[in-house]
Amino acid sequence: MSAEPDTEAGDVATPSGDAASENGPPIPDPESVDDEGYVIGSGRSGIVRRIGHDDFDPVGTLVLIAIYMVIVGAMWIFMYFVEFLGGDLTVIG
Amino acid sequence: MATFVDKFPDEAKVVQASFAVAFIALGIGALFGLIQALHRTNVLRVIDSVDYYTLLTAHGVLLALVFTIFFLVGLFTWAVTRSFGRALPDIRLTWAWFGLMTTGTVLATVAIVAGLFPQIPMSADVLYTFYAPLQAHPIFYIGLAMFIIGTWMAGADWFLAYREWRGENPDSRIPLQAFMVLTTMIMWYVSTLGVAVSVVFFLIPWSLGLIETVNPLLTRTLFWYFGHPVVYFWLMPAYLLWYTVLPKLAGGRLFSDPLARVVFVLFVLLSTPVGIHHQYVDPGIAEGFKFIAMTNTMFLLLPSLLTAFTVVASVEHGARQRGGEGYLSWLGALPWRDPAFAGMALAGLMFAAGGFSGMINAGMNINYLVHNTLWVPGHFHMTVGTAVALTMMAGTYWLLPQLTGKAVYSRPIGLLQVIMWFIGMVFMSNAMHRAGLFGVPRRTAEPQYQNFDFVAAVGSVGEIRMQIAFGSLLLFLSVVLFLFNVAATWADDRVDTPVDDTIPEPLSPSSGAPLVLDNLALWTGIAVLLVVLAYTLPLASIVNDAGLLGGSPTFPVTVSLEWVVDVTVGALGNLSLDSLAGVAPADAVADLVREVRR
Amino acid sequence: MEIHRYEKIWLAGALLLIVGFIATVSYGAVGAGIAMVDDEGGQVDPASLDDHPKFGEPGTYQAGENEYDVYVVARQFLFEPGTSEPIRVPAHSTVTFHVTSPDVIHGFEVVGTNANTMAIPGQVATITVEFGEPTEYGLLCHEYCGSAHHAMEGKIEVVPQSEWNESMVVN
Amino acid sequence: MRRISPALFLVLVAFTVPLAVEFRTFAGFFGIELPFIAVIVFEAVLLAVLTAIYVLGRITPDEEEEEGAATP
Repeated sequence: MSAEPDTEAGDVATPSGDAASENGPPIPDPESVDDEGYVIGSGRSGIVRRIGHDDFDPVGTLVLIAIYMVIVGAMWIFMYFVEFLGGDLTVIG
Repeated sequence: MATFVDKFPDEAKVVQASFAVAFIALGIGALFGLIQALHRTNVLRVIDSVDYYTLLTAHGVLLALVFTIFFLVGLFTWAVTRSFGRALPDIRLTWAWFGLMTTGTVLATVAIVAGLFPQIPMSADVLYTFYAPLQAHPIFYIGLAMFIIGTWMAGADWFLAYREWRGENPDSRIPLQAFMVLTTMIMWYVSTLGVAVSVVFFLIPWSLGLIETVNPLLTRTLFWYFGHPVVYFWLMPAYLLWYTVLPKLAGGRLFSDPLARVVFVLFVLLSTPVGIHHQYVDPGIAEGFKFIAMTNTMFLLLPSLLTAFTVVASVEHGARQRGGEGYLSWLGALPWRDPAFAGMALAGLMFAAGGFSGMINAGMNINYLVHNTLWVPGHFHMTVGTAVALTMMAGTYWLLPQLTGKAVYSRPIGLLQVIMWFIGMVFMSNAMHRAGLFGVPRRTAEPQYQNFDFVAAVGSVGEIRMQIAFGSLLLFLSVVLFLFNVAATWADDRVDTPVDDTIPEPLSPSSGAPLVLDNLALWTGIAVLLVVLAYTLPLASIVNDAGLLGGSPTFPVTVSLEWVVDVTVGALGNLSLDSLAGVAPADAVADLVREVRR
Repeated sequence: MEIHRYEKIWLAGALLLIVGFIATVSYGAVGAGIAMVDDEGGQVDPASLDDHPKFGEPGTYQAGENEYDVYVVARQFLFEPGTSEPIRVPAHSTVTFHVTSPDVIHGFEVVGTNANTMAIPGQVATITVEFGEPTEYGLLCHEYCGSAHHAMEGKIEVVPQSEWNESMVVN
Repeated sequence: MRRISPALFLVLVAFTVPLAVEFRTFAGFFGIELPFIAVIVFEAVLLAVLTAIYVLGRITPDEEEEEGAATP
């Protein structure tokens, strides 16, 4: 298992109430923390920097969905023209 | 640190009760799914093929209706209470609709399972689509009607909560989660109209014998008027979790609140006037109506494609905030050991694949290739079976601690479970798609025929059967692990901070969204208009073709075993007789069937 | 409402994809001449199929030079013709199937091909296909129709021209 | 060598399964008829590569310091 439990690594941690503020993670009590000190839902405890709205360009998303679009386009053309039109007994009337 | 159960104890009880019913249904449904998969692949047949259809009906109803919709009402009760930040108007009304829904579910399930015992003169082997003229016991239809009326009351409960909240906050924007709940319920009211008319005006009186005949195409079209929006009804809870919870789990913030609202409004508008794409190869419906349904369906891809962008962007934001770099290597910086995150991410990934096979189904004439073949279950086991079900299971790991104040029993088992589900589904669904392409039918107990053999394009038919059986085994084990983890969590004792349940503000807040988006009445009006445009003419042409009550007498499925045996024997007997004596076999069999049924 | 420019790119891409799908399907209908099953088959009284001129005597009918009509009754748990004796059509002919059902909704799938429709009581489904070389096709019901649904199957024999004789035609 | 957490390793293992299974369907597109063992061999190769990355990432702890808490 990973050597360093990350709950106290939240260097951005500031004592936060339970309001929907988005700064540091709550300090979970000992017995709720499992073997590697990970509390479900505490993805933000690994935050190392804050990215605001204006300086975030989801370039990775663009790459992923471009790949998805290419795959869908190619598969559609293959399914329609090779698998379907290339098939037998196509209904024509 | 106070979590949901501390602030809203009553509501937390209702949500827990809803989840309990959902998970019981999930357990039974998954067990039947395993028996079915092993049965149809001829790997292990423990039941009689006649009972396969009883299990299939139960599998469809319990998983696709009961598990998904009970999880939905639980999740929506949590979302409405949490986002309005106030208790529900009247907890008795909440328990009332929960009671009605549960009673309806029990009635329907009893009617279905009674089909396994021939001595009980009741059965509902009509599958979850209950196409007339196949007729189930009236209890089945009454149970379903009560279940749907219960969901209507739940919607009313949430709209009352909205009215009370609006009273105190006259000019603030509807909180995002509440907006999603309300728009989903609008879609639900518009779409359940079809099945309500079909069940209340036709099927219940018909099954009670009050009316003699039924127009099969009419009730079938009315079912599919409801049949497609119901798949979006299951999908919206998954979208609610993907939009408002997944970004937080990834350590990021929702990319755009306004876009989420636009997507949900598009679903209200477009999800109902498309039902005819389930009837592309039905006679009695003009090609023009099918083309309109296809165009609407294709534009219905838009909200899902927008969701793909927004959700992946939000997850990327989390990854980059956690130090992720590069075009794609940020994927490694995500909290993969959190089962809530990993489950939803894998569900989203599989939804992309399921989306593609849905595009094929939606293509009007390419549907000839795959209609009613195993390709279709391949498709929906990836969409409702994984995108919805796996997201619901993953969401449970994050929700249950808030509802009970207890930490999840074992995070590693949770992670193993979601991954096992993903792998099992890859095997089963890939094999189902390939089998569907060379013609293996769906909804069939023994897809092994005497007159012909299936020819597999890639790999052998036997190998595809093993792949389906192996995949279904992994899926069943995954559900067992899930139910064990949930039960163990329930049995645990409370801890102070079971979960990190805060939800950060979106990157671009709701104030950026045009105010018209919150005008629910406007969208309801437009949705009703689109439905009237899409459905008046087809329904009119069906009714004046074969009449409101058609001409199909009843075909009850309360079928005894002996009847089936002698019909099959009669048919086979004639096969051999035919080659010898050249007697016109068709009439002999027809007489046999007719006089047996009298 | 301010939309991120990547969002706009993706929106344009998605619309392109959608229009592409609709265009492909339209090409299939107009260019490749694929026709959907529709309501041209008309209605029929499911209770009295026996005295219907064609469905009373289901089988292959000659409709013109190398054109045939095949009337098939799909009933609980057999195709008539198809199950006890195969549907016979000559090779290299254009055949229109007329399929209906006297009892419940059945499916009509020619296995491994694109010929695929539903048999709905009261409605007649008509699909026209061109048969090629002499061969055999499987036929099965792919819509649940009762407890022996999985036994509902049949066969279509494409008979070489040389062996085709008038005995196989009903009219 | 880039360090991946055990959970990410498990997810990547899960991800090799569809790659292996769909690889055969993909080959089928071009008419290449791959036997079932090909899938198993391809899967074994993918797993070997993945385990190598995982193990290498583990045994070179020296890079541990400057990478910070990016991957818990």
